[in-house]
Amino acid sequence: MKKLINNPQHVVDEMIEGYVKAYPEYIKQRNENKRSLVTSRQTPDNKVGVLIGGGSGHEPAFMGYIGDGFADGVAVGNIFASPPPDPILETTKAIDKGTGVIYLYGNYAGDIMNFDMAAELADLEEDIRVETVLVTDDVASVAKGGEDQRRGIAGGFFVFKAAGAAAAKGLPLSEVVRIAKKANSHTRTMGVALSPCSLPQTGEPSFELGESEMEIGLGIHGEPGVERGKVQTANDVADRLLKDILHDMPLEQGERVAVLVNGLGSTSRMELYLMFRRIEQQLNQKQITIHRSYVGDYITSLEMGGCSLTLMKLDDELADIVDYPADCPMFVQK
Amino acid sequence: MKKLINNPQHVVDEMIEGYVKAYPEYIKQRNENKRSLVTSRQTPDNKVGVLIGGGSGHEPAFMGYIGDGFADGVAVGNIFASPPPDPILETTKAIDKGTGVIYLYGNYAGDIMNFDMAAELADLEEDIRVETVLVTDDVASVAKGGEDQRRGIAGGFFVFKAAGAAAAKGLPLSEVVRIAKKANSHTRTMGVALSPCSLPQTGEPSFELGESEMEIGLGIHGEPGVERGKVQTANDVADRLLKDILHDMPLEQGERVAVLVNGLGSTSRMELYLMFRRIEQQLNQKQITIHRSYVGDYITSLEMGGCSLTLMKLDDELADIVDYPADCPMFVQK
Amino acid sequence: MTRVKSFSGGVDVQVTEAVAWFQAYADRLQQEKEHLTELDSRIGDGDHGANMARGWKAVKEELESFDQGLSECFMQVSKTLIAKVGGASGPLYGTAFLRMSMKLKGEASVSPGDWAELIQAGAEGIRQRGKVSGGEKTMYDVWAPLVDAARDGADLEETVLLRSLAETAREKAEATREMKATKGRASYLGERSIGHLDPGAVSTALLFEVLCDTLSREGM
Amino acid sequence: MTRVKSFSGGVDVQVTEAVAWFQAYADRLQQEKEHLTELDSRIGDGDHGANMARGWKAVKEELESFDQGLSECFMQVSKTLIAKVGGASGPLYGTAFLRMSMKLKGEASVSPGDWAELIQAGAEGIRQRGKVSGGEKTMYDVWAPLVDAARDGADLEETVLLRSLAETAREKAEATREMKATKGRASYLGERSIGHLDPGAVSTALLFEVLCDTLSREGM
Ligand SMILES: Nc1ncnc2c1ncn2[C@@H]1O[C@H](COP(=O)(O)OP(=O)(O)O)[C@@H](O)[C@H]1O
Ligand SMILES: Nc1ncnc2c1ncn2[C@@H]1O[C@H](COP(=O)(O)OP(=O)(O)O)[C@@H](O)[C@H]1O
Ligand SMILES: [Mg+2]
Ligand SMILES: [Mg+2]
Ligand SMILES: [Mg+2]
Ligand SMILES: [Mg+2]
Repeated sequence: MKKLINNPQHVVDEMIEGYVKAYPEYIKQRNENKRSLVTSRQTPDNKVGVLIGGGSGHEPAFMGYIGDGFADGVAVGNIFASPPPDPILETTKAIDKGTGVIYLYGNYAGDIMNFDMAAELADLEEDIRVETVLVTDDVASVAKGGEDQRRGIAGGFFVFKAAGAAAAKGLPLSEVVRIAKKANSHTRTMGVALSPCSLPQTGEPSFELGESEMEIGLGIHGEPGVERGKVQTANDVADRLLKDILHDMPLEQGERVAVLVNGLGSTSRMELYLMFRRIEQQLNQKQITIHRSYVGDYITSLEMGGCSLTLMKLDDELADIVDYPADCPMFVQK
Repeated sequence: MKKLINNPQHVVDEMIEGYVKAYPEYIKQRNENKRSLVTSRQTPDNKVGVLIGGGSGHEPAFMGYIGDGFADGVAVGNIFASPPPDPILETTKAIDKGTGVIYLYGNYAGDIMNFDMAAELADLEEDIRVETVLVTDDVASVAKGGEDQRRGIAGGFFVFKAAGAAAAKGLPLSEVVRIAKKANSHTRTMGVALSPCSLPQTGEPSFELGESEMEIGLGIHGEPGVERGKVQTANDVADRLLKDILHDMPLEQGERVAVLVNGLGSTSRMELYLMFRRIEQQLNQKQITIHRSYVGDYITSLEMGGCSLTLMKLDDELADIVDYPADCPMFVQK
Repeated sequence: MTRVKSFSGGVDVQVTEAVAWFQAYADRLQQEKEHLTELDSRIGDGDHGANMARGWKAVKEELESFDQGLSECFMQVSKTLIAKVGGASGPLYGTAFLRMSMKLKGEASVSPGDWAELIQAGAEGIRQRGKVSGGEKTMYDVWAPLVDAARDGADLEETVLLRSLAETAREKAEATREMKATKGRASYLGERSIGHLDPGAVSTALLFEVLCDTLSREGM
Repeated sequence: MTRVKSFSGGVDVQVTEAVAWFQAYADRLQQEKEHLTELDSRIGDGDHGANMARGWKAVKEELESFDQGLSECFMQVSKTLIAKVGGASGPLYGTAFLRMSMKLKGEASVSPGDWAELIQAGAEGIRQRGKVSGGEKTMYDVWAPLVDAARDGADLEETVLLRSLAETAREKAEATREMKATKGRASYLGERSIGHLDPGAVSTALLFEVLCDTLSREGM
C-alpha cells in the first residue's frame, strides 16, 4: 500500500513533531520524553489530571483530544501498540496538580500492563494518586455478561469527553472516576470493517477481506469480529449495528442518547451520513431522542475502511457532560 | 470498490437527509428544493449572503461549511457535478437580505454555466444582486500567466472563509467581493494523488495509477495532473509541492502564511502530519511565519488517496480574516 | 400518427416524432453510458455518461404522457436537462434546447428546410453559454458544422437529409480526436488531450444518429 | 573468554555469554520478524514480530560495550524491553527479565543447577503481570513448563540441559496451537483461536533455542 511517509521506523515521532508544530497554542511535547504530550495552556489549580492514550494509528485519537474540556495529556505508543510506562509516567508527573490523575484507555492487555506499571511508579516514586477507568464499549468482542472484558473502541470518545468535562468542572478525582465509569457503562459500540489498513513498517494489509466482503465487529487493530459476509446496503448494516447495540443495552421509548457514527479512516463522509440517516430514522421510530450527534472520523485505524456506531444512553448528568464545550486541536465543540 | 450505500442513484439525497438530521441546530433544507441548504440560525439584518457550492463528493465541503462566520447557504450538486440553476436560485432567495449575495465556487465550466444561469434568473426574476468570485488556486492546472483560468481546489476553504468572515463582520457586498478576490489571489495549492476514488454509480475507479505510482497536480475530480512518477517520501513530496507553490507565488523572508494540508479522503492523519512537519521545517528555514495551520480533510474527493498543500499569503487584513471564529457542523474555530 | 408532406417532397417532423426521438435517445444513452463515461474519464472527470443517461431518463419519463406542442416539448426537454444533467453538459444542452424551443414557437412541425435554422439556434445557445468559437474540442465542434450540413441538404428528401446530418455529426465528433482542448475540464490536459474523442461531441453525434434512425424508421 | 567448570560437570554461563545470547536472539528476531507478525495477524493485531525485533535491536545496541555484571545485564534488557517493545509483550518480557535480574543479584555466573530458579523467577513475573495461571494460550504456557524441565535437568551437562530446554520450549509453543485463548487480544476470537500458534509462545521458544545454540557453540 502506498503511503506518504519517510523512514517507516520514524513515522510516529515525525507525526508527533508535525502535530506539535501545527498547534503550539494547544500542545507541548515534554523535553523529558518525546512521547509525552501535554496541554500548553494554563489549567486551573487543583484540577484533576486527565490522561488518555494508547497506540498510534487512531488519529485524531488520542493526541487530537488534548485541550480545554478534554484531556490534559497523552502518552503516545507506537502504531497499534501501548506506550511503555515511561511516557505515561512523564505525562502523569506533568499534569498532576496534587489532586490526582485519571488514566483512561481501551481495555487491552498490553495497555493495562504498561499503564499499571506507570501507575505503580507514580504512586511509589512520585506519590501521585492514579485511578484507572477502562473503556469497554465493543459489544462485538465479548457476549453479554462479560461487559467488563470487552475491548475499547470508538466509545472511548464519549468516556474521555465525560472525564474531561467532569475534571474541567473542578470535580474531585473520585467524582471524575465515577462519571467516567458511568459514561463507559452507558456506552455501546458496534463496528463494521470493509477494508484493511496497512502498517507502515510492513506495508502489508492488517487482515484480508474478499472483494465484496465485510466483517461485523472487527476490532480497531484488526482483531477478528463476529461475522463475515457479503457487503450489504448502508440501511441493512445500520440496522444490524443498531440491533446488536439495542439488544445489549435496551432503550425505552422517551430515552435520550448521544450518537457517534465514526469512520475508520478511508470511509467517505457521504457513507457516514447515509449510515446516520438510517440510525436516526430507526431511533426516531422507536421514539428515542437523539440529544447530540457526532459524524466523522473520531477514532480511526489508519486508512481502514468501515465505520462504527456508538450510542451513549443519557441521563441529565451525562447529557450535561456531552454538551460541555471542548477546545482541542482536532475537536472543537461550542 | 465496496461502499456503504443504498441505491447509488439516491446517495446524494440520502446523504443530505442524514446531514440535516444530524445538525438541525445548524442547517435546514428548503422545502422548495431539497438540494438547497441554508443556515437554520437567525443571521443579522442586512448581512450579505454567502453562497458556496459545487458537486458532492467533496465532503466536508461544501455543506459542512454552513454556519456562523462562514457560508449562509449551499447548493448541492450530484457527485462531482455542478448543481443546476434551481437549487442555486432557491438558496439565493433564501439567504438574500436585500444586500446581495456572493457566489463562491471552483472555476469549472459546468459550475460557471449553472451559477451564471442562476445569477441571471436572480437578477431578472427576483431583483437580487449577485456577485461571483471564482476559486482558482490550483497551480498545477495552468502555467503562470494564466492564473485566472486555473481550477479551484482545496484553497477554496480559505476563499470561502474569507468571504464568510467579511460578511459576518457586516461589510457590504463590494467589500466581501474584494476580500474574497484578494484571498483567492493570495492562495496557491498543489496536490498529489496516490489512489483513485470510485463513483457510487459506476463503482469504477476515477482514474488508474500503478501500484507504486503517484501523480502530482491531479485534480479533485480526477482531472489529470502535471507529472506521474514513483511514490516518493513524504519529505520529497512536501518539498516538491512547496517548491511549485513558491515558484508561482514567491514569499519573502518575514512574510506570514496560513497553511492547509488537506487530505483527499483516505489518507491517514499520520501522513498529513508528516507532510506538515516538513512544510513547517522548510518555511521555518526560509523565515516565513506560519500564522495558522489546518491539517485534516477539508475538501475531499470521496475516498481518493493523497493530499494537497495550500498556502495563503497574509497581510494584516487576511490574517484577521483567517483568525475570525467560525461555527459550522464540520468546522469550528474559536 | 399522421405525417404532413412538405413541399420539398420530404415529410415534416411533428411533436410525436420529436417525442419518439428523445425517448429513443434516452434509451440509446443507457447503452452508451459506459462508453461516454470512459471517454470522459480519459480527458475529464468520468461522469458524462452518467450525467446524460440520468438527465435523459428523466426526459423520457416526463414525455410519457406529453400532449402539448413542439415548442413546449423542446422547452420541457430544456428544463429537465438543466435540472437533471448537471455538470457542463446540462446547461449546454439545456440552453440549446431552450433556443430551439424559442425558434419553434407557434410551429406544428419541422420541415426539411427548417433544420438549418433550428440547429443554428441550438448551436448559438451553446456558443454563448460555453463561450466557445469552434476548435476548442467541445460539443460545439459538432453543432456548428451541422448548421452548414442542414443548409446544404435543405432541399433533400427528409431521410436523406437526416442521414447526412448523422454522418456529418459522426465525422465531426471523430475530428475532435485530433484537437487540443482549450475549454472545459479537458483543457487542463493541454497537449495530452490530443488523441482522445471529446465526450460531449460524441453524445451530440449520438443525438443526431438517433434522430436519423428514429425518423427513418417511423412511419416508413 | 573464560568459562568456569561447575561442580555438576557442566560449564557456567557468565555475562559475556549472556550478552552473546541476547545479541544472537536479536539477530534471530530480525529473521523471524515476518513469521511472528504473520502469526500475530491471525489471532492478534499483527505486530508481535515488529515489536520484538525493534525492542531487541535496541537491546543489542545497548549491550555492544557492556561491562557490568550479570544481574545488571538482565536489568538492562528489562528496561530496554519495557521501553521499546510496547504492546503486551514489552511489559511481560520486561517483567520476566526484571525478576531474573533480581534473582541474579551478586551472582557472577549461572550454573546448570541455577536455571530452574532463574526461569521460575521470570515465569512468576509473567504470571503476575499477565494475570495468567496457565492454559490461556500465552507465552506463560512455555515459561511455566520450562521451570520443570530445568529442574529435571539440573544435574545434566550444560549443553544437554540447554538442548532439553530448547526442545521443551518448542514443544510447549506447539501445544498452544490446540488451546483456546482466554487472555490477550486473541481471546476475542474465542473458539476461532484454536488451530493457531500463540506468537508470544513462539518468540519464547526462540529465546531458548537461541540460548541453546549460542552456548553450545560458544567455547566448544
Ligand atoms: N465551455 C464549453 N463549451 C462547450 N462545450 C463544453 C464546454 N465545456 C465543456 N463542454 C462539453 O461538455 C462535455 C463534458 O460534459 P460533462 O462531463 O457532462 O460535464 P463536466 O465537465 O462538468 O463533468 C465536454 O465533453 C464538452 O463537449
Ligand atoms: N495477559 C497475558 N499474559 C501473558 N501473556 C500475554 C498476555 N496477553 C498477551 N500475552 C502474550 O503477548 C503476545 C502478544 O504480544 P504483542 O503482539 O507484542 O502485543 P499486543 O497484543 O499488545 O499487540 C501474545 O501472543 C501472548 O503470548
Ligand atoms: Mg499491538
Ligand atoms: Mg462532472
Ligand atoms: Mg464530466
Ligand atoms: Mg500484537
